[in-house]
Amino acid sequence: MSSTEFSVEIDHVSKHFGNFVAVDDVSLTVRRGEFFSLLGPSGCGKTTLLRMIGGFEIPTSGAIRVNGVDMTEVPVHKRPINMVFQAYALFPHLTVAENISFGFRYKNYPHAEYEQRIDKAVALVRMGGFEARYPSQLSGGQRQRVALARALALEPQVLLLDEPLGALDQKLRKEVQVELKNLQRKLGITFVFVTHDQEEALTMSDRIAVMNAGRVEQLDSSSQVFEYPQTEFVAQFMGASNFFSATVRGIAEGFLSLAMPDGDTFTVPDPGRVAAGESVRFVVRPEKLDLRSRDLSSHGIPSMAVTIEDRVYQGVSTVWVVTSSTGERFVIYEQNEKPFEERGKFAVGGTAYLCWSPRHTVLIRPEPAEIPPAAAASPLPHQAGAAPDA
Amino acid sequence: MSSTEFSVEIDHVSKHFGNFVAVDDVSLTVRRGEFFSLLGPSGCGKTTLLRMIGGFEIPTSGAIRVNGVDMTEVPVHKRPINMVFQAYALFPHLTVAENISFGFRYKNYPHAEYEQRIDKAVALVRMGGFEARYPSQLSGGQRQRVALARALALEPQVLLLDEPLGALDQKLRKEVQVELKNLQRKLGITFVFVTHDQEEALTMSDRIAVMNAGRVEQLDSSSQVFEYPQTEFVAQFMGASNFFSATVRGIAEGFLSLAMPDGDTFTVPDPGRVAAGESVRFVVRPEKLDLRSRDLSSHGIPSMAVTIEDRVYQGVSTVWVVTSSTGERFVIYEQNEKPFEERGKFAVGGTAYLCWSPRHTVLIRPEPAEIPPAAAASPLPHQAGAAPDA
Amino acid sequence: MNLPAESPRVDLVPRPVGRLAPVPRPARPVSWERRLLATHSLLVYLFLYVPIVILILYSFNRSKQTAAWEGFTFNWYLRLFHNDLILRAVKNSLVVATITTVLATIIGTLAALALARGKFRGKGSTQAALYMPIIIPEIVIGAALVTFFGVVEMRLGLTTVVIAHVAFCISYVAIVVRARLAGFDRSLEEAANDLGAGPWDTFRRVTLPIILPGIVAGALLVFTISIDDYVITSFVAGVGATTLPIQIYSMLKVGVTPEVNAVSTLLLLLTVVLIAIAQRVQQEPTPKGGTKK
Amino acid sequence: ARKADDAPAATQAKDAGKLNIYIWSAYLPKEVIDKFSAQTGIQVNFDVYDSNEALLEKLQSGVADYDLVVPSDYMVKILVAEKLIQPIDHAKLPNIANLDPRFLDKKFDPKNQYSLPYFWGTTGFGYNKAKLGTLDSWQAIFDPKNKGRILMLDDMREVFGATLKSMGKSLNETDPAVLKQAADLLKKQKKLVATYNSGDFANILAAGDVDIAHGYNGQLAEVVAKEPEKLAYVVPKEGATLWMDNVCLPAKARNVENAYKFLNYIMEAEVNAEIVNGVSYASANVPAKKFISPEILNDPSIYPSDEVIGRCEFLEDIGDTTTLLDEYWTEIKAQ
Amino acid sequence: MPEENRRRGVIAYLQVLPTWMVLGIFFVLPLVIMLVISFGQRGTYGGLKPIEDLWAYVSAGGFLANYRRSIEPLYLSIYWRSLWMAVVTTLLCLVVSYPIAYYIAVVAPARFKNLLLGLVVIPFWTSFLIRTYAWMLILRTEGLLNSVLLGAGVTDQPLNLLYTDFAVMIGLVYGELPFMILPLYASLEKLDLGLLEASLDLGANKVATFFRVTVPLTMPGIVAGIILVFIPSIGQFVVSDLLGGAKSILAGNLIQNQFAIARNKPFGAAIAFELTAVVLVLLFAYAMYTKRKGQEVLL
Ligand SMILES: Nc1ncnc2c1ncn2[C@@H]1O[C@H](COP(=O)(O)OP(=O)(O)OP(=O)(O)O)[C@@H](O)[C@H]1O
Ligand SMILES: Nc1ncnc2c1ncn2[C@@H]1O[C@H](COP(=O)(O)OP(=O)(O)OP(=O)(O)O)[C@@H](O)[C@H]1O
Ligand SMILES: [Mg+2]
Ligand SMILES: [Mg+2]
Repeated sequence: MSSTEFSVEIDHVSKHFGNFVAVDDVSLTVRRGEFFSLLGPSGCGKTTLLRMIGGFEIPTSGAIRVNGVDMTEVPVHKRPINMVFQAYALFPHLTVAENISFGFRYKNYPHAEYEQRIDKAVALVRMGGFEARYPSQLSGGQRQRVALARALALEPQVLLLDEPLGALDQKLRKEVQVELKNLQRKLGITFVFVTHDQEEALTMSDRIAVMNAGRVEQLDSSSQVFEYPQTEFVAQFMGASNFFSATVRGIAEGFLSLAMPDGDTFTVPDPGRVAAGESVRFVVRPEKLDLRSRDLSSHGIPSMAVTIEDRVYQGVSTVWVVTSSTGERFVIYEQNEKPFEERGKFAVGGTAYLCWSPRHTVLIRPEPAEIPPAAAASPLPHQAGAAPDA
Repeated sequence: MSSTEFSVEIDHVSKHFGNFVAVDDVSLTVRRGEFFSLLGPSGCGKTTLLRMIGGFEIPTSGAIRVNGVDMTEVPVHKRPINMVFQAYALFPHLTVAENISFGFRYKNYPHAEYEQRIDKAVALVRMGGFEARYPSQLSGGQRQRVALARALALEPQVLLLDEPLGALDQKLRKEVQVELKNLQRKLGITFVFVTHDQEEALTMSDRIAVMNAGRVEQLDSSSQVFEYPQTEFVAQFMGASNFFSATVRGIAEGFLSLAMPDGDTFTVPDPGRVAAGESVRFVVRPEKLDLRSRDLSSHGIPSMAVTIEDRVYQGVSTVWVVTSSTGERFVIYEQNEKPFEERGKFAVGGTAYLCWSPRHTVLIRPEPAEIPPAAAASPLPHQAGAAPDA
Repeated sequence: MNLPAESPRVDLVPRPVGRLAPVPRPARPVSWERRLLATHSLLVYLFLYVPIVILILYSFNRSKQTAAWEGFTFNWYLRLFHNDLILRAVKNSLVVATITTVLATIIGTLAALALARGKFRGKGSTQAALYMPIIIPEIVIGAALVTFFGVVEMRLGLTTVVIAHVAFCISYVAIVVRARLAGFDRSLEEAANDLGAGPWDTFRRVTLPIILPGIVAGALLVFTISIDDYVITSFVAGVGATTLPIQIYSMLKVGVTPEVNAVSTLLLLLTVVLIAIAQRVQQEPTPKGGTKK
Repeated sequence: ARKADDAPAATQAKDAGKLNIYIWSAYLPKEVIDKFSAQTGIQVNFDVYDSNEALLEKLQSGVADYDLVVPSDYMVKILVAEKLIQPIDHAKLPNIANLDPRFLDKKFDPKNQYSLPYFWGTTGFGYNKAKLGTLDSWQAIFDPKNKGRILMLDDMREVFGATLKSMGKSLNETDPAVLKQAADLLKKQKKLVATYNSGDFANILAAGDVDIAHGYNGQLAEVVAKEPEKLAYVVPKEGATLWMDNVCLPAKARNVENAYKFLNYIMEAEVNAEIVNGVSYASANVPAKKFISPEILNDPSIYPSDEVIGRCEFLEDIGDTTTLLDEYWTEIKAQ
Repeated sequence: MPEENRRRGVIAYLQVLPTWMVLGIFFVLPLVIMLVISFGQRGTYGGLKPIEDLWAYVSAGGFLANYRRSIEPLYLSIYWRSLWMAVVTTLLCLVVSYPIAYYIAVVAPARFKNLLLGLVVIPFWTSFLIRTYAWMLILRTEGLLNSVLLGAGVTDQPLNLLYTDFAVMIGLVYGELPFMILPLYASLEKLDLGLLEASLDLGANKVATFFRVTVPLTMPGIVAGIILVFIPSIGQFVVSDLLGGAKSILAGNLIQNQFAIARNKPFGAAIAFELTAVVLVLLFAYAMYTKRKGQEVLL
């Protein structure tokens, strides 16, 4: 086995179903021992990509290497990979314990260890006591945990997980997340992880790839993806739905001076891809916006007069929805009741000033003109086709 | 049809699978037009309860009434109920459009409306363009959306939803949540909703029942369940994992005076079920804890010296994990970087004071001694048996 | 004889496939359609067994003629035990049917797998070839086969009988198993592959147990066809290969005696005993719902 | 042959010790074979068939190792024509003298070059004497009074044969006009027929489901013997079929010598009588009559008188007329 | 992609190899011989008439004589009747079999499934002939059925049952039942009950659920059962001979007679091949139809 730095290399891989392009010229590499997450809207091709790595789907074009070895010729059962299937794929005719121990013989585990290994896997997903049940006698979440345990028990070099915790409650999910992380540290397993839970992705992953309509929109460390989305799609997908337009006044010493439509100016670090006079779009995450009763623009802090439209209680935080005079809509998260912070309470229907720190201004690449869904199949490189779901 | 206030009444319902008690003497009522959520750990009996309401499972004992009519004798297809199944149960031999229109003829929709109704349902779940596909040609999230659309299209009086959005990404999920709420307002549908997403439950629901090991632990308005958990189980399940012990010093004018083990005292509103001298446990939600560099107890603000153990970036917020001198562990959420708030930064390994506002102190019922799981079947009313998964 | 429960590893009736619906139902009040189904089934079994009861009854009839009941006798059984011809024919039939069942079931199942899954050139002609034995009248098959054996100088005997039976029974297995394979959840095989099982293990440990009801059904059909086949067998049987059906038909010329009834009765008895044993042995490890402490 | 050269005597002895017989079921009592085996040390294999056509097919294939077969009359002619049986060396069979000359030298095998008679019998009809009185004519099967109470053999040649005889023609008539007439008669007669059946006819008659059953004498004799008051068998006065099953040696027989030994053996008077007593069919062996039990010998349905035999006729192969007959038969059945 | 396809192709070939070895050698080759025979003419003694001038024979179209004869109106009426009988038999079988297959596969407790299935086929491990004789005993005028009917007062006259179409139908349905029940069972056994629940939930009653969900999902079994019953029924004749009194002729008789009585193998073979061709065309049409509808081709 080669000792490349990369565990999984995906090289210009595409997958077509008839005319439909599910995965479109994706190239990426996953490092050895890395926790790598795939994020993206429903139907964007995450499962298809995982299935190609696992060998269940043959790429229409492109190559996949694992540990430096081209996988094209390697049959599924010889790949050093295990997968947790989105729909579980538990064997209906086998009990929980039998499902989990299914692959033991191919790993040449000694027979004497079977029980202990089953116990370990079962404990990991908190399924002790259910070993003798058949899948049909389990709840949805229990089935998912068995599917997870079955893959984990084999301690593969690469583990593909397709929404492995989606059916679990938050408490259990957190516990299992911790177990997964421990396992990864202990065994050095490479994880390729699909999840819809952003918090999960951010806390667990080393790097995240955000996919859209079969393509990778952004591949970065988890905090980068979250804090510095490069495209409007990524920004929006990551929940940063506050978009603003501004004009570049000037560039100096690594800083841009931006002017808002209402004339406010402020400076932000220069990402290095805009010219003076250009009009740009930027995004500010909702938890980084603040509502103030005074206009702070004179302090170099961007402020915008808004009307308060709605406030929604969300448990940990409250969500404020506001609209600007031009009808744009912005969302602000406010953590609920930090003690001792007195702040002007705003009423729905009232007005306020929307402020943010200039350093939380994230410039994004201009979005291409709307492309009809069919164009997802077109070979424009690195442009986000509109998702069929969008 | 009776015009009772209640849409669904569940009256001492139990469900046994062989020896196993999946639902244990549950009684609850859902009001007409209410958005009612079931929360609870994996395997606690949520699906089983929904299936009994839908008529797919016959209660071992107890009765279920819908709109005041006892459902025992009413066959599934005559119940004014539709269900979104946890495992979707899409008809593999029918296309998306055919799946959605499956029930139209029983609703006596005119044939001319079919297409328009399909379009409406498909648009609701953002599945336009996929009408002619078979379920096997859809991604996991797409299947789930079809299952949802199929039930919604029939506009039933009562809609049972078993984790209907679990496989969707957050952006789409929010969109569909909004659509569901609109639909509910417009049509007055009663929703009984199972979810693992607390935010979803809190934002969508009028009331929430938290289940544990087949029983209802707490049934309250959504903010009550979140802010004022009555039992340690509910508190923990809702993510409020910071438990403290104190002694009741005295009771006066609707206020309790509590003393912490370290001698700090503070007053809280009297929930009316404790006596002076008694020792009590209370909980404080993580987002309501604060870390300070100074001891504030002299101001009547409970403060506790802690060591900082870990901090975890979670995107919107950062999680701090601290331990007290007695080794108890507490979790604090801090929303990431509100602008302009300067606060002492704490380093992992350093010390700090854990403070909270006395009004965020939530007294909880004393937990019964650990009960072995089998006791889940025992008829102790309103006591939490240990969850099988715990 | 090929009774269910031969295979020690796998249960013939696999447990319910991953359905959301929990399968062991509670003692729900028996609904009308269940009662209707049960009644119908009972009637069908009655329909199936009335002639068999008559057949058994007449094995004890004193008269050689089947028309009239002339009193009870064990005589035919005694005569049967001395009738080497019939006994040998029974033995031949059982041997042929067993070998045929095993071979045709294996080959037919393989063919079904290929047809259900594979995309290969010649699939269409394979399917056509598989339908032929069902479509073409047995007498044509028999005549063709015996001519063919003549051309290739293959001596007629039990071997030729087995070959002929296998050749025209493969189709039955293939068709039934093919039906069972339709809509098979491929992700289960993918999961097995994923867990390290090669093609053979995947088949043995996952596919086989799940399609087993289809294979059992096919095998039962083959055994049924083979043990009672007359037309084709009469063409291809050679020296020492007289099977029970041939024996019985040839008795037509001088009259079929109740010995044949006696033989059938004994075969039935044997079958029932074997099934009863199998039923005992099988004693499914019924999925016991969470017996948690 | 080459094998015989290098293989020592043992193989030969073993080969010589075998005899494969292909015969109708129950045509040969087991005791007879056992005795033969005991006497000669020859191991007898014994397979059965149910129709002459099956036999023809087997012999045509050339891969069926039979040494002795028992075809019926018309089939002998076909087998000879197809060169599937070999001439019989009469010199090797001293007991041939026992055979009844009435049954030798028939048209299907002049001078018995290829075959020797084994059993013979007639095709007439059995009927319910108690109900219909005594009958002696084929007219009974055309009598509308018997509508729904008639069973006919499901055999084209026999049914046409009965009709042709009732018309005073030969069984082996080939004149298309006559055959057409017969076919028309049969089309009308079909309405009277309850069932065509060649297997179970005697039982059906005995059970009372029909009053007249066209059939071979053997099985009918048996049921008549049981209820002589009620049932009777008759060879109609217009004449009927005489059938004869004959032993032959297939051209490819391997154990010819053993076959001769066996042939000679079963033509011994006592052995032959034992066969007749066991099977209740008439043989063509004269001295055997001494040992045949009187019930059989005196049963007119088994051993009819010379007069009856005289008005009977053998079925012969009618060559290409078969096709015409088959078409008529199809028409009759299909109408 | 081509690599994996090739691998799957190889596996498929390996899987059909034994089938082809057996069917190819011991089925197709013999049938080719038969096909050649079907172009010949009956010889006087049953074999083939020798052809002096092959070229003249072929160019004069003599080789098609049997096929031409086989479509004369006389024979067409026979095929029609056979077809009709087969259709009725198949439908009856389907109607009788589906509920019992459903009962065994879905309703009956798991541990009895094998037993119940075994009980369906065991009757057929006895001799066909004496089974049919038993039916004759039941159906005859003084038979069991009539005495039951008389006893129950359903009729006051014994009915004429034997040697009627009714008797034939009973016999045919009886004999073909396992060939319908077993494929149906195999298909029903994997029925996903969750889908039935979904259908009920959407408002379809049990009958509608049956026709809109259960039937389509078990279509593979239904198709297999129909094929296994319908096709052999076209060619059957013994049951109709014994129980129907042999008073009609079916395609099966026709072929049988050509081989066994008329010794006209060429004609018999020609009819058989014609029948085969028709059935194959029907099956092919069905396959095309399902393919067009985008469904899984079940053949
Ligand atoms: N057929 C069955 N036999 C035995 N136990 C069963 C059966 N079906 C469900 N159970 C058990 O009943 C309990 C409740 O199951 P249920 O499906 O209601 O859980 P749930 O709350 O929906 O869980 P999840 O969130 O994981 O879907 C589980 O512990 C499950 O194992
Ligand atoms: N067999 C198929 N035929 C046609 N299209 C398919 C097929 N399988 C998947 N697709 C399409 O390919 C796209 C990608 O599917 P995939 O399952 O990879 O999505 P996903 O990212 O995993 O989505 P989800 O989050 O909903 O599971 C989807 O739009 C889906 O409809
Ligand atoms: Mg997916
Ligand atoms: Mg559930």
